[in-house]
Amino acid sequence: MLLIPCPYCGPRPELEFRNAGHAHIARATAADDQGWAETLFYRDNPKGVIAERWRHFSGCGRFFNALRDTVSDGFLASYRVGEPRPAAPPPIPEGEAPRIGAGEEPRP
Amino acid sequence: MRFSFANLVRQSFSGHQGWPEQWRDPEPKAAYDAVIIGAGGHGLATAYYMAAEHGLRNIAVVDKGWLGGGNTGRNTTIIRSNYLWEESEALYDHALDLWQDLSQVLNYNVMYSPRGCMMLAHNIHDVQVFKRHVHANRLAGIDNEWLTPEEAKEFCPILNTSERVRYPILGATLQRRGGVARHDAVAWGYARAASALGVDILQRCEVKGITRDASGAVSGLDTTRGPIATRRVGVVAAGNTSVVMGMAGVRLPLESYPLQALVSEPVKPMMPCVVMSNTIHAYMSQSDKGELVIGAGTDSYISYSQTGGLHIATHTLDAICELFPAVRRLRMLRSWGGIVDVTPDRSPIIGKTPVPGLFVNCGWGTGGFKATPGSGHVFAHQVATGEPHPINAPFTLDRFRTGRLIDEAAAAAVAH
Amino acid sequence: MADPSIARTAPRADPPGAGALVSLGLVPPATRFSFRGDAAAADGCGRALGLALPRVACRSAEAGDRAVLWLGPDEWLVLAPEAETVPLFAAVEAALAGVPHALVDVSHRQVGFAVLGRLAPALLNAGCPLDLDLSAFPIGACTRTVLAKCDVVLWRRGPDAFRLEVNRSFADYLAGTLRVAERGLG
Amino acid sequence: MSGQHRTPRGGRIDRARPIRFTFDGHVYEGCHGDTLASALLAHGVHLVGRSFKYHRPRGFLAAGAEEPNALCTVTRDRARTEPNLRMTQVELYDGLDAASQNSWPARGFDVGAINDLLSPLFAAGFYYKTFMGPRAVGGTTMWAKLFEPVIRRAAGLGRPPTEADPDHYANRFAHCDVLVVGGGPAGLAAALAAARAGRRTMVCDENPEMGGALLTHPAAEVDGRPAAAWAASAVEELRRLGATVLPRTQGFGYYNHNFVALTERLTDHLAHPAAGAPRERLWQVRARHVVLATGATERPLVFPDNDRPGVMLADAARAFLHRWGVKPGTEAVVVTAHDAAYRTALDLHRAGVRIARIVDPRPRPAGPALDAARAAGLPVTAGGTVIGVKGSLRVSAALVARSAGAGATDHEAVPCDLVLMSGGFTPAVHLFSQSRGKLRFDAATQRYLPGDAAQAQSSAGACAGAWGLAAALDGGSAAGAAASGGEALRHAVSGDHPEDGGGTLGTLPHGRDPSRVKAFVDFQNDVTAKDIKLAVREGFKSIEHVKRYTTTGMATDQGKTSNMNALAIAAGALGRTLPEVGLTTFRQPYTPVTFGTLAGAARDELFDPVRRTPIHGWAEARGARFEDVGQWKRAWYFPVAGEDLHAAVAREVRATREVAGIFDASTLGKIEVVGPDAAEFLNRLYVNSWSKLGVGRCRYGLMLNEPGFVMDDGVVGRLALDRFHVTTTTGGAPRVLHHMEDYLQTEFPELRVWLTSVTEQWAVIAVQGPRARAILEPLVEGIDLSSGAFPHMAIREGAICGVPTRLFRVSFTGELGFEVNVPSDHAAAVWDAVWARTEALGGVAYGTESMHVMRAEKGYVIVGQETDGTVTPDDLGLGGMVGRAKPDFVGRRSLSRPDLVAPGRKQLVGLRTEGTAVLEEGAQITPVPDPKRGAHAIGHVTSAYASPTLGVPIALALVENGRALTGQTVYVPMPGGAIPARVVSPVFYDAEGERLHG
Ligand SMILES: Cc1cc2nc3c(=O)[nH]c(=O)nc-3n(C[C@H](O)[C@H](O)[C@H](O)COP(=O)(O)OP(=O)(O)OC[C@H]3O[C@@H](n4cnc5c(N)ncnc54)[C@H](O)[C@@H]3O)c2cc1C
Ligand SMILES: NC(=O)c1ccc[n+]([C@@H]2O[C@H](COP(=O)([O-])OP(=O)(O)OC[C@H]3O[C@@H](n4cnc5c(N)ncnc54)[C@H](O)[C@@H]3O)[C@@H](O)[C@H]2O)c1
Ligand SMILES: Cc1cc2nc3c(=O)[nH]c(=O)nc-3n(C[C@H](O)[C@H](O)[C@H](O)COP(=O)(O)O)c2cc1C
Ligand SMILES: [Zn+2]
Repeated sequence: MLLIPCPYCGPRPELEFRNAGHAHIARATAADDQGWAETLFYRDNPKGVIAERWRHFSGCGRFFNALRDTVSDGFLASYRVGEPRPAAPPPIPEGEAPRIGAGEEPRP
Repeated sequence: MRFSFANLVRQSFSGHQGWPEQWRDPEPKAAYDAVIIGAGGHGLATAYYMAAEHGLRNIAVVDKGWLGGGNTGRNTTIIRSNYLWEESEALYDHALDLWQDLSQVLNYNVMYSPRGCMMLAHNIHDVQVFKRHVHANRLAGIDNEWLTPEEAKEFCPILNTSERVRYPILGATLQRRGGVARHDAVAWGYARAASALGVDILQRCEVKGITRDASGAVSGLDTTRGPIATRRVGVVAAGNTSVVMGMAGVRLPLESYPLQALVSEPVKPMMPCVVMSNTIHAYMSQSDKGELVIGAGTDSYISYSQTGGLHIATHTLDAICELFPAVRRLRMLRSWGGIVDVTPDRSPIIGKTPVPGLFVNCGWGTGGFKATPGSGHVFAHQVATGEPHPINAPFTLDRFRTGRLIDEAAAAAVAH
Repeated sequence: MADPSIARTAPRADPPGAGALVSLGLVPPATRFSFRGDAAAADGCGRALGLALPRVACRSAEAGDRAVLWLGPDEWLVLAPEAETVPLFAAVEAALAGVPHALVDVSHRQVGFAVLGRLAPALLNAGCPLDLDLSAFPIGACTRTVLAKCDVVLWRRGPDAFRLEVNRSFADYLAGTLRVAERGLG
Repeated sequence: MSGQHRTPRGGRIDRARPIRFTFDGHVYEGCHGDTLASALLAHGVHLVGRSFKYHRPRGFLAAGAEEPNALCTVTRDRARTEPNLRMTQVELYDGLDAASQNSWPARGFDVGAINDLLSPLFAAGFYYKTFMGPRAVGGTTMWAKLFEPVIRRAAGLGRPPTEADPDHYANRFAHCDVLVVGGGPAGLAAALAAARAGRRTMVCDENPEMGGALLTHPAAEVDGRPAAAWAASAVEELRRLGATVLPRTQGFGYYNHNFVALTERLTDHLAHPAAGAPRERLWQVRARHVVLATGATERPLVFPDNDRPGVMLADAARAFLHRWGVKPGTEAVVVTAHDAAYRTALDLHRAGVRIARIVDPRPRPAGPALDAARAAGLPVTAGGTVIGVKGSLRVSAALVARSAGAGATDHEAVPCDLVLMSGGFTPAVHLFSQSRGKLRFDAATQRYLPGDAAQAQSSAGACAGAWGLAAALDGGSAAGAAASGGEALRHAVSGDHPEDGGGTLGTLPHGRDPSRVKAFVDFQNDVTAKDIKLAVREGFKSIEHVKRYTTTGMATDQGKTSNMNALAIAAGALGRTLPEVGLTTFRQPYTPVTFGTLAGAARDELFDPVRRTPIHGWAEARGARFEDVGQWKRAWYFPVAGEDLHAAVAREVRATREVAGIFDASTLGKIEVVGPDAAEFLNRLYVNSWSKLGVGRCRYGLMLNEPGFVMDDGVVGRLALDRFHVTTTTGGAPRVLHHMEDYLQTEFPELRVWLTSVTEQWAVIAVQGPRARAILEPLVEGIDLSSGAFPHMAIREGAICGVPTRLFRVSFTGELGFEVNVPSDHAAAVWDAVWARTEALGGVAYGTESMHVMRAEKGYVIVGQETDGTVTPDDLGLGGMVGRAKPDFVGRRSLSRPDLVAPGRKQLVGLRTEGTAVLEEGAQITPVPDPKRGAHAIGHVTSAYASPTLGVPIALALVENGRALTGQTVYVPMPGGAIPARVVSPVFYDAEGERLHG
């Protein structure tokens, strides 16, 4: 069971989350049929670092994005919706036991 | 040497010294007429039928690891063809037809065991969906019958059909020709038969690049065992399809997830058939060796790690214990995962790609083992002739553009 | 507004009762609001309630018999005595006229349990995957989380005292789960 | 007497507490602290079972978790029986009833042993080569009907339980700073270091007593105390410091992000477990740091007939002697390539076991252990080998050859009743490997050792390659200190033998015809050295192939004692080095884990939450039948006086249409959508337009997924400019809210609107029928119910029975109808009041089935029944609802995809048939009455009922171009022949909708 870094609540057990697939997929409603099919269905599905969406479903309820290595399953970063994908940061160390509510303070 | 009882007896007198290699271990040639990437059941079957039915002998199957080591070697081996849509019915029933005498055709006992595959309905919606399957299948000539809870219990006596359980069983469908087969033997049987026909099976040969000529068509492969020239490539790499196709610049509607399975310690026969319950997520059969083979769920996130979370297994086992209360004291012997490539409509993609000479057979997700012979058979046609076999014609990539999905998931939410 | 002649029926949750090791009891009916909005709205809401909405994740604030629990960056659970539902709702709405926000009465949506006793954390950990050590989940900490197969709001009231808020149709399940879990304590 | 082979004193057993137990029907006596294995050995019982394939007699190989042979079934009562338990781990309790497995009629005389004679046939993978039967007999028939049943009966180990397990299982999530797995010297030292540094510490060991190797080294002292006493004091100190000390607890799985699963045995060792007490507990631990101190497992030597009862690992004999005070034999031959077995030989010698010979295949073994053995007069054959043993049910002699290279003739039979073997020690790196740590092959010692850790983890003691108690203690201390920022403590050790070493892998040279002898590698699965060589010969060159072809390492012991030998033999046959051949994957669990423990408390009522509405109790009391819809229980129908479903439904429907009916609709999903941009948000989430919906009005909304297919529907009411009350389907409620949040938070974050689930805030009482208004009028305050003031599709707030209500004027039956929303705690009382009125006026309560029938009569769709994820609004005839002028809504772009606008799509129609028979839901539709096998279906029946209102069967169907077929006949092929059906409008009743406005 993963320990997932919620940017609001801190690292929390996977049981509280829902994965929501790839992040940063522009909803290109103006595209032609093939372009729209790519929006809907085509995915990078990378073996390596993925930018993906999670929702802290049984927690703060927020969707957020995270970078994770799909080979090691280690998280590299988590960030809020709307923020740009961070450049490859160092991995978040394993075994950081959570203090509940240890996420960032809310920003204005 | 043919596999037969007589030869087995003969060999047992000489300490089995006389058995040859089941497949050759050749060095890669510089060029092949066609190369199949992925020596899983599907890739090996493809090569076998290309050689056996299309006369192509100068072909190779390459695999980054050991043949049969992908999902073919780690699946719960459920075989059935009682799918809903006509396209799927045709595909899976074609496979089921081929399973019938596959052992004889390959001269390898793949232990196809049509012991019956039962799918449980736990609520009225299930009943409606499953009966729709029964009707559709009857029209298609596919055996699939409706059982009352009592009949289900008779067919699988360890099933808990009490009305007092949380989700009582309201009935079940039964496909009697459904069952299981020995996963490894399928890969090995195809490998041996293909090798005998001249197909080179190149293991520990990872494809690292797909080269293309000026026209954009495939011209060869870069592999860890050197470059291989070829103008026709069939990609059958299951969970790794996106990675391989990425080498040719092709993006696909696929996501790869870990799917887990587990076995119990072996016990004497207690489970005569295959039982699937999609509503409470439990799939179980008993192997010939005696272990209960149990299919768990996929993890929720994309991963290439062939492991997953414990909660997936615990969730499966609570459902298994609910359905089969006698197994609660049995023990999990081993659990593992495979990486399944999942399409948006849970149906495979079999056909051409935007790159000339490059063909793909993927997206079997959690349920492609049963299709192995059929998938190989039609894909061999596709790669050998360049044109689809009528059965795989609907399974194009283009359906995601047009919206003509073959959505087994939406229609029934039944996996495996 | 409620007509006293109309009986108020709590969800079926069989009376949980006090176990030997941990006591588990339903808390009395209460006013519960879900409050949503940005910082400005939160300030206004806090003024109307007479207590500042906590801005730190997973922390609560209390004043008298009112409490506010942080549930998300723009989400708070307001708890107050049962009788305050109507006036408090009106007061908050009045204070926030023109300020975008959402105030929704969820008093009947959920029920509260008090879980008390030295082994309360262990009992909760039979189904809740959070670290309930005081260092990780101090007094006043609160969060939505899971307990076995249902979602709950967990709020620590003391070293050995917790309050659980759960959607009413899960109350039976929750009580049953905790009762069975109690056999595994000790 | 607890057995003639018991030492006079010593061991960790309590001789004052005798225990009677039964094995294969014989009653024996043992002591408190015994395992079944030690107790039987104390009585000289070595033959304890038969092997899997060849039915060879088998005895104890090991003393702990790695035991492959000695499996038994323990039975407490009919429901509490367990096969395949390792006798070496079964703790004795008074009345224990155990039986051996895989033999008939008795383990001494077993008919199945014929397999051993036939064994030349049963080489690795033989079943792939035969049993197929000729094609002429019909493909798979011979296999499936003839051979497979025989094989299945022969295979499997123990007998499975046949009854439901009555026991309970517990679960605990836990967190700690340092988790230590393994409670030997390394583990205890690590835990002490961490606990003394004030860290939250947990330590577990699979044994009932903590101490590991400290319990089998009585001559050793730690910090001035006997080793075992030091272990006990360490445990005591740990507990004092607040550490969680878990004996009988196996660490079985090391998962991602330092999540480790343990299983604790709570009652299996008790004669009379407290009723209801959980039998086992699953611990799911998230640790900041994990110290693995899991020790090492001794390897058997591979030589002909090394599986005979009486052939045992040397370290096991040491454990039996020191932990349980048992002499496993009277006269022993010790075959060893490792110095430790010399120490064992000495200890046995001192305990009165005659050491007939020590045979060491190493050409020039030397060192203190050897010196000590020689000094004690023990005969040593250096550079020798064992080429077999005599005896079948128990060894009677070892065939010792002086020279390892010599032929089979050059040997002497050394009489003995015990052969102890040691090929050296294999570090237990299972959990390390599971954690995805990379193993490193140490060529010097021919061992795999933990290399780079992949998680916050370290290994200490024998599992990290350390040898000796001092090294284990030091390594543990250092690991514990590093994990906790504490101090590495030094423990003074005496009586330790850190210089002992050695080891060998693979087959011992024996000079016999390798194709004629059986030298076992994997004991449980009967895999011999020649099987592995055969696999390699047949082209199975990967160790993964070797494993799967021979099944080596796949038994219930998962190759704990066999994998390294198998690897070495395969490597030899392939002419490759060990690391070139590689290892098979270590998987969870370390040793098998009870399903019940993994399933935990999720059973019966608690298997999944049962959600009940506030009105459930009333319905239950009225004898309602319920159906499961998701987790909800919904009243399905209310039979009276022995009615069946159809009779009840006919009555409910008629009464509702003639008078009125009330229905508990509380399970409908409800979402309060609040904020200045609420209408705009709904514009983007539904196909409909919401901007112009007036306050106090409602509208039926249709929601699509992004691919353009219908995903949910429901009525939406506008309470204020910025406040909507949205309803969803029962099953779809959580999905819809999640979907809305997704778009709100990630696609349209600029919208100022918030979503709150109020499904459970509001209970819903639907009051439908011509008398609906009459029922409600006296109960409602502050709402004018007249049609003028409160038209169809309107919503009002007010009070009912003195409590607040949101009152909808809506209808899913086609009748005049209201849906009364009241706060849930008030619902039961309001329902009672509404029911009293309804009953008085001659109305009924109806359930979901009548609801379904009435809406079908009106042609209203049910999402999930008329739709299956492939249906568009236009397919349903609801294309007119789509707000074409809206720039965007979820699914809009997809509606113009080629196939979604292509001709020939399936459309919702009604079907009418002759007679009274109701079509089957799901039945297929064809244009011809006699479709050929494989014919194309042009559609299917989605709903079908006997309509009580019309007195005829009706059906809804999706049919290609269906609307254009109106009036034509299609066919529903059934087993008894096709049923003709006329395509009609899907609205069967009151097409003008007049009744709605009554
Ligand atoms: C746990 C589990 C349970 C399942 N249960 C069932 C079931 O009960 N019934 C059912 O019908 N199906 C089931 N499935 C699905 C089924 O296993 C697969 O659909 C099927 O086996 C796929 O076969 P394949 O030959 O396409 O893929 P694989 O067997 O996975 O073969 C793909 C091969 O491609 C190779 N490859 C990948 N990348 C490269 C590269 N770059 N270069 C060279 N080679 C490469 C891989 O090494 C691999 O050997 C299950 C799957 C799993 C994981
Ligand atoms: N014959 C001998 O002389 C001999 C044999 C073996 C070890 N030793 C010595 O003893 C020392 C061993 O110390 P150590 O502490 O490393 O090992 P240990 O063997 O003393 O302790 C390991 C403990 O971990 C337990 N264990 C293993 N896997 C487990 C799991 N998954 N879950 C729970 N418990 C598990 C084992 O049952 C054992 O009790 C070594 O240094 C070695 O020199 C001596
Ligand atoms: C149908 C089936 C039955 C299996 N039975 C056993 C078994 O009896 N014993 C065992 O150790 N593994 C068994 N396995 C699991 C394999 O050992 C292995 O875990 C699986 O092939 C995945 O490979 P991996 O664990 O090496 O990644 C079985 C696998 C399958 C697919
Ligand atoms: Zn959060």
